[in-house]
Amino acid sequence: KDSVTIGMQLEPPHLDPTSAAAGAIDQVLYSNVFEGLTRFMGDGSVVPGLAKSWEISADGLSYTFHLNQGVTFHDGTTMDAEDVKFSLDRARAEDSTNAQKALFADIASVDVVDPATVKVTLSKANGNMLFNLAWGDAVIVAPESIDDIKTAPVGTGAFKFSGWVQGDSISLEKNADYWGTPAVLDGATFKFISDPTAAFAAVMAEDLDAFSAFPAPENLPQFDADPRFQVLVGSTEGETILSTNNLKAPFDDIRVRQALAHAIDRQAIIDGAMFGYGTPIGSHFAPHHPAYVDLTGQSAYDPERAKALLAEAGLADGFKTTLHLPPPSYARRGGEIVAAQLAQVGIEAEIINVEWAQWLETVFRGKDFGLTIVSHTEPMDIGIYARPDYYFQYDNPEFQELMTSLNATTDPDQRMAMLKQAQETIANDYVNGYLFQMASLSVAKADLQGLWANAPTQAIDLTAVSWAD
Amino acid sequence: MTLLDISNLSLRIGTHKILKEVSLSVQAGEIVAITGESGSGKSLTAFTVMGLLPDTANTSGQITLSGTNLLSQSEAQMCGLRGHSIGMVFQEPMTALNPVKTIGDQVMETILIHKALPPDQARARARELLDRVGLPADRFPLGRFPHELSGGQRQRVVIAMAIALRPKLLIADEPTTALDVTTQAQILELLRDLVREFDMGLMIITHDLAVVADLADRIVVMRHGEVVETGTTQELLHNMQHPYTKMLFAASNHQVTLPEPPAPSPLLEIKGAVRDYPLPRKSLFAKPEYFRAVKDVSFTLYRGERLGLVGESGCGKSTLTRAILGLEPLQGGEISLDGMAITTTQNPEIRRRMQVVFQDPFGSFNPRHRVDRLITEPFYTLTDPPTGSARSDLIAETLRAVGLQPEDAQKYVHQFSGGQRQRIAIARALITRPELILFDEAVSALDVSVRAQILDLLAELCEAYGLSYLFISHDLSVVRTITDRCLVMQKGEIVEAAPTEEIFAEPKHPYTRALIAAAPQLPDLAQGAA
Amino acid sequence: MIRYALKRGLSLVISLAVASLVIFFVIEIAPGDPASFMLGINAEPETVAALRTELGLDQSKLQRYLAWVGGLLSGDFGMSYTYRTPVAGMIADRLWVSLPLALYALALSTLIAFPAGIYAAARRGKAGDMAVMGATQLGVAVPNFWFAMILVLIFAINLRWFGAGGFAGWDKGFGAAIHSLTLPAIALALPQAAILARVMRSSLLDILGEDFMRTARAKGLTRRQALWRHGLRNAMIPVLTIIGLQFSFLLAGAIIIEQVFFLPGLGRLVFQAISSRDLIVVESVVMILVFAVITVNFLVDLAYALVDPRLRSRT
Amino acid sequence: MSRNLFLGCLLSSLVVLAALVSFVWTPFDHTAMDIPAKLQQPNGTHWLGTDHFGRDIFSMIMVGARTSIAVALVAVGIGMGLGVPLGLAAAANKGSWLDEIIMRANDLVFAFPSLVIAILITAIFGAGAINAIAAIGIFNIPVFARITRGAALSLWEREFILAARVSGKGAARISGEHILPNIANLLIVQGTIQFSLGILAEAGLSYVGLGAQPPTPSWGRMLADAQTMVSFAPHLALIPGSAIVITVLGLNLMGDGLRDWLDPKLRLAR
Ligand SMILES: Nc1ncnc2c1ncn2[C@@H]1O[C@H](COP(=O)(O)OP(=O)(O)OP(=O)(O)O)[C@@H](O)[C@H]1O
Ligand SMILES: Nc1ncnc2c1ncn2[C@@H]1O[C@H](COP(=O)(O)OP(=O)(O)OP(=O)(O)O)[C@@H](O)[C@H]1O
Ligand SMILES: [Mg+2]
Ligand SMILES: [Mg+2]
Repeated sequence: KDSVTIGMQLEPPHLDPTSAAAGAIDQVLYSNVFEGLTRFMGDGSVVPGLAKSWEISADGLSYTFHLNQGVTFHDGTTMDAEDVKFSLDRARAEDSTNAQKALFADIASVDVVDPATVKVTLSKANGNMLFNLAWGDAVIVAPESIDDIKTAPVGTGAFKFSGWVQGDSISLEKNADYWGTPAVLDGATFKFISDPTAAFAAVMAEDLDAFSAFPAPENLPQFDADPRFQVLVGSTEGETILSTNNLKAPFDDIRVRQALAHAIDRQAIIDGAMFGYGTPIGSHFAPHHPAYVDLTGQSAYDPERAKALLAEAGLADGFKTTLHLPPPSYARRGGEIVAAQLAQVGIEAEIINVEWAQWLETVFRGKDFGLTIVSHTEPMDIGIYARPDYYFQYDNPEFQELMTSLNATTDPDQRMAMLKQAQETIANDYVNGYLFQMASLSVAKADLQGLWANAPTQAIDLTAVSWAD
Repeated sequence: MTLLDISNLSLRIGTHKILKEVSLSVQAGEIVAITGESGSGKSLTAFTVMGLLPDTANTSGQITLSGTNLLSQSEAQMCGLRGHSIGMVFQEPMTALNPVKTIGDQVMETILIHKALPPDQARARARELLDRVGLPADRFPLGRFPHELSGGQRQRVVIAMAIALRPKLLIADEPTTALDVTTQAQILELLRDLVREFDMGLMIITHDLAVVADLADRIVVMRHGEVVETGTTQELLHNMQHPYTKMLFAASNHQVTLPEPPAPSPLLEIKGAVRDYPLPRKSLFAKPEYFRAVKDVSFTLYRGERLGLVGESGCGKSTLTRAILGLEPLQGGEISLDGMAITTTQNPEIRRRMQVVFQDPFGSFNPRHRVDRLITEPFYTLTDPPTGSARSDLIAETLRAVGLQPEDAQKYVHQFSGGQRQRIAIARALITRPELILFDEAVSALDVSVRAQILDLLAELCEAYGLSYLFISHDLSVVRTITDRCLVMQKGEIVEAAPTEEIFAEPKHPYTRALIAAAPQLPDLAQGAA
Repeated sequence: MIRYALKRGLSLVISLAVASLVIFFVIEIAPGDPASFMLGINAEPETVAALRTELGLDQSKLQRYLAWVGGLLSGDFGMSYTYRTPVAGMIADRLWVSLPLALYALALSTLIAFPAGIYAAARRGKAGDMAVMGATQLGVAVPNFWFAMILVLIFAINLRWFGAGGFAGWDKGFGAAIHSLTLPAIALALPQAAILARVMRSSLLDILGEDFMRTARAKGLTRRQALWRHGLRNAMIPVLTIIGLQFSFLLAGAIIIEQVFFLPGLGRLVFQAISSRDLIVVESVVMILVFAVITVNFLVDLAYALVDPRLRSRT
Repeated sequence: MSRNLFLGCLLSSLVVLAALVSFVWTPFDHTAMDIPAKLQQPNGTHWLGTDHFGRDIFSMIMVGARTSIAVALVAVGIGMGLGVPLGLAAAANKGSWLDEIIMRANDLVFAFPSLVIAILITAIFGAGAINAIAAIGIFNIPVFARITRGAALSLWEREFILAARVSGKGAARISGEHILPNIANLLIVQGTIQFSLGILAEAGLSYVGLGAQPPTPSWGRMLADAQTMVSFAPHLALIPGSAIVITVLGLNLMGDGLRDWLDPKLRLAR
């Protein structure tokens, strides 16, 4: 067997990773079809991609990238510095529709030095630049094929796009002319199965070889017990939090927010909603990161304490609020448990199930909510706490300053200390309820090897995947 | 050998005893008429012969057809006999044919099912049969569907089906009840001819004694599931033995005496009335076409007069009634009651002065209301209707006037017989003392004996209240006795108007003459019955 | 017949016009914006605005309505907001799954219901009738998604006779495609078959009481012959109505079943499009479905005329 | 009373009883979670076991009956409340523009794919029992309008209506006084059938997450929650599924029985 069929929950709306936020696009295309100057590895590290090496000026304002030679796009055209300039300029242009335009905000200019060299000049130092350029939204595209990118993506990766049956599947085939280590597989098919039951049935019936980000953790023990399958449990960048509207009474009172934190039994949520998969967190930070500090003790489950705090805040009889829940089951199930737990301390949270579009409109942009549960999947996104207009509306100038200096700092030790301080600050302010770090859960046939267990970004990197003989 | 011999036939359906020791016989070439009131078991006798009883039925006795005992035949054997040796014609020609099959196929089916002829010859045979019953090939090709034929024509198709294999016995259950008098005459003539021609035995069931007297060689009178009297037509007519038979014949020919009408002063005036029904458009942009159901009708009904209106089914009688009642608009002409114009806008004054009695004794009442509520419905037209004891007194008085008891006010209509229901309908029409009552086929659905009672009641009421009415019927013998003057209607037009006796004695219009000729007449039995 | 067809055609056009208005404005008031849905939570406001312009969402509602209807009339359904491909093509692809599925289910339900209904009517009140009617009562009461779940459990996971879902695609051959539609078709068909069998039975029983059935028996036909030759065609009229209704239901109502079996059908397309606020797709699909239902009703009416000559003469 | 009617009434009243009792008593608080005690098989403490949050299924089924009945009943009520008057008005003005408009509007509603519209309604107004009621109710209107008009039209031909018209009564009065009582049986029977369809529809909507919102239990959502666990805890799906089947079966049997009992000649639209 030299191809795989991989299940995933959502179908990409289109196939341009540089103009939509949908994680499904990256899942199919990241590193398989499109590559950036740098790239993520399965362990979360950032390594060279299309750029084989680079130099950074001492002031941190200028990056010179040396590109790999002999790289061609799938349509046969060569990939050179012009393409890099085109891609980055397109992403940061005025009328850009890049969903992560902020990644490029600090770039002042992109200059072609020679066909194999590009110089990126920043307006201010940014310690995250190489990391930023590894994102799916920063992949290199060709001006020749840009018009059809949404339906016929042309990249430089080890796989070529070969077909899309809308509503059903996308298939890739091996790129024989790949510039780097060629893929082992001859082809791959991604099948879209949104319904968790259907996903279970499809894997069980062996219609699929693997299912990435399996939506029903309750079924994993069965797969684990079945010699036909292996279960891959890893980490993700998704901090699942009980987002709190910090400007809305009574959540503008830190005592109420702290009460909220003590009212929540994280382990019950992990057991009930995720069937035990997930790591409790006490702040907005991924536990697998070297700078992580365990702050869960500070907001341990203590309903009595919570009641006392509420009484202190003048809300001894509790209060009513809303709990908006987007569609994923971590939110819907977790929300039911959270609501039940809050009810124990007298907080009556009315569950409002919403779709993503509604969530974006009412909660995210309208900021018309009390509580909501959502998993923030972007890597290293603690910076959102420095944006007072962000939907949970946390406004702490001290923290904002901390972030500004973090961005300007390149020394690893200093950065580490600052990140720890940042975690503690938001934990002390009880900005949100911190629930758990989402686990990456995948199922595969027992003899399929080379799949990522962790999910540093939303990708199903097939370049190293193969069948054991 | 006797063709059909029924002896001591008893029939039970469930626990219900329906036929008791019925015996009768039919010879080849003979027409035997079975008569009697509704529910006397006439149809079930026929169904027993055909072997088409419901599963719950239980029979005893003997039925032989040319010596074969029909009651001991298996279902498969009966299937072989039905249509082959016994043919049957039913009452309702409109529904007796399968609407989705051509008449040719349906006639051929009788032949094919018994494998009497190969298909092509069967087709030719079907054609012959239709020709024979008076449906010639040029106007009635085999591919016609039943809905394209009139009632009489459909009945001919049913007859063609029944005689396709020249059965030895033909049973006809009320074959003409649903038809016009003129059509009825033709169908009866056809049956008579077929019997003579094929030497069949014909068992005809009818409650119309005039038809019986006219057609039958022998008569069987039934009541409550028993044969009360039987004999050759001549014998029986002139020498009735059983009181029930006598009563039946007397009631059929029932005459009433009406009081003299007062001097003519106009009550209802109709001038040039026209009523059009829109026809479905032929094409999207074509002008809508109309069917003129009432054409330029004019007449006057005088106060205290009893006016008759006769004519064939569909000639526009009911349409005219609805126009007079102001239920439907006129497209031309005018109608006035005592000088007040009648329009469809409700004028309580006119409503109060005019009432109506319909044909269907059951359908004329809301089954969910009690009698008191039913008959006081016209109070709605009164400005101050009586209440309390005045109301109950009036109800009691009216019920008594129509021969019912004041206690009946608390019952529901389903607790009454057909004749009693019609009395309630008359009570409802009388209660506001209207000046004019319209009777639209008010006695047509009733048994002869009940009909006689209602006619008597009408005569009494004329005496007591000086009624004026318009009496609509297709039954000439009834109109003849219950009206002073009579209008004859044909295709929406009044073709003749004259005092009743004059019309019957010397009809002038050809249509009137045809109508009177077609109506079967009971022979004058005055001496015979005595 | 032509006049009749014309008249029906006219009312069809009016219905569609009203439907397009209703659909457009109902869908447009739904909160949520396709552009911000696509760009997610990190997008900058001006990026969203840029995308809105690109999608033409900055035009007024009336402009967009007219453009949409104008497009529909010329067969151009517009471009999907999220997929960025012509809507017409997307719908056509999905129809190639939904339509065969609906027809397959309809065929199955008819194949089950007709014999069952006829059998029950012929054995009215006997044990066979009771058994069939009992089964249909149960069939009507079982929610089809639940039934589908059980089918998957038994036939896909335990017995592995069928795949758990998905659509093989017509390019894999007719057999494979039909095989992959079998379980969903059964899940859809059984409850419908139960209803149809009941209608068939009661309609036949009504016909058995008609005068012409007595006439047929008087000709010497056995009960069975009378039922087949005279009963069946007359009983078809109410049955056809139900078949028409069921077809419409199967086409549009299969969403849940498509979900359970992850079939790329119309229902799932519209479900997805609603959640991503791909309004133009929703509008067009609903329009297509309304059109299909009205057309099916029209065809059913024409079919009446085939079985019933009385309606044919309405020239 | 036929066997159907008896069985139907028995099953339906069982469900109604469960719903009513749930107002005053359930074995456990139906919202109380006990996650360590999750996914228990039926046992002495939890008669029908516990769900994935350790809630008592028996209590949830009882309260869920309440939800199902309430949603279906109100939806049918809306359908009747609007459909019957519309049907009566259309019949009273047969052939007029009013009749034409009412019937065309009915056809149009029928032509809309109901589930898609239900999903849209919830997309616009949010998921919840009220919107489920509205979505089911809307599609009940044409059902009742149609059968009301059909039955009323045949009554308008009857002679007792003519008699009432002769007495000068207007169309509205006749509709209320004569037509409505005479089609009441028909409406009751159709009502039970629509009621059972409503319960199925509610279950379907809840199954896709559009019905009553948690913590209000609903049979359809219990099924949806259970679906990924069927393979190791089948009782989670079997119990609410059977509850739906029993209720719908009971109502259908009752409808059939009522029809035979009230009037064998009733014609029903289905
Ligand atoms: N299928 C049946 N089951 C039970 N009773 C029946 C059945 N058919 C007829 N009867 C009853 O049998 C009696 C005789 O019915 P039958 O139809 O023979 O009367 P009929 O003399 O033909 O009356 P009509 O002139 O009204 O046709 C009636 O009292 C009727 O109610
Ligand atoms: N509502 C209507 N629309 C169209 N045509 C009608 C309507 N009512 C009656 N007609 C037609 O008008 C003509 C007269 O009908 P009407 O009912 O007045 O006849 P009738 O003399 O009372 O007959 P019968 O003795 O059968 O009651 C018939 O040809 C009938 O088909
Ligand atoms: Mg009879
Ligand atoms: Mg008449």
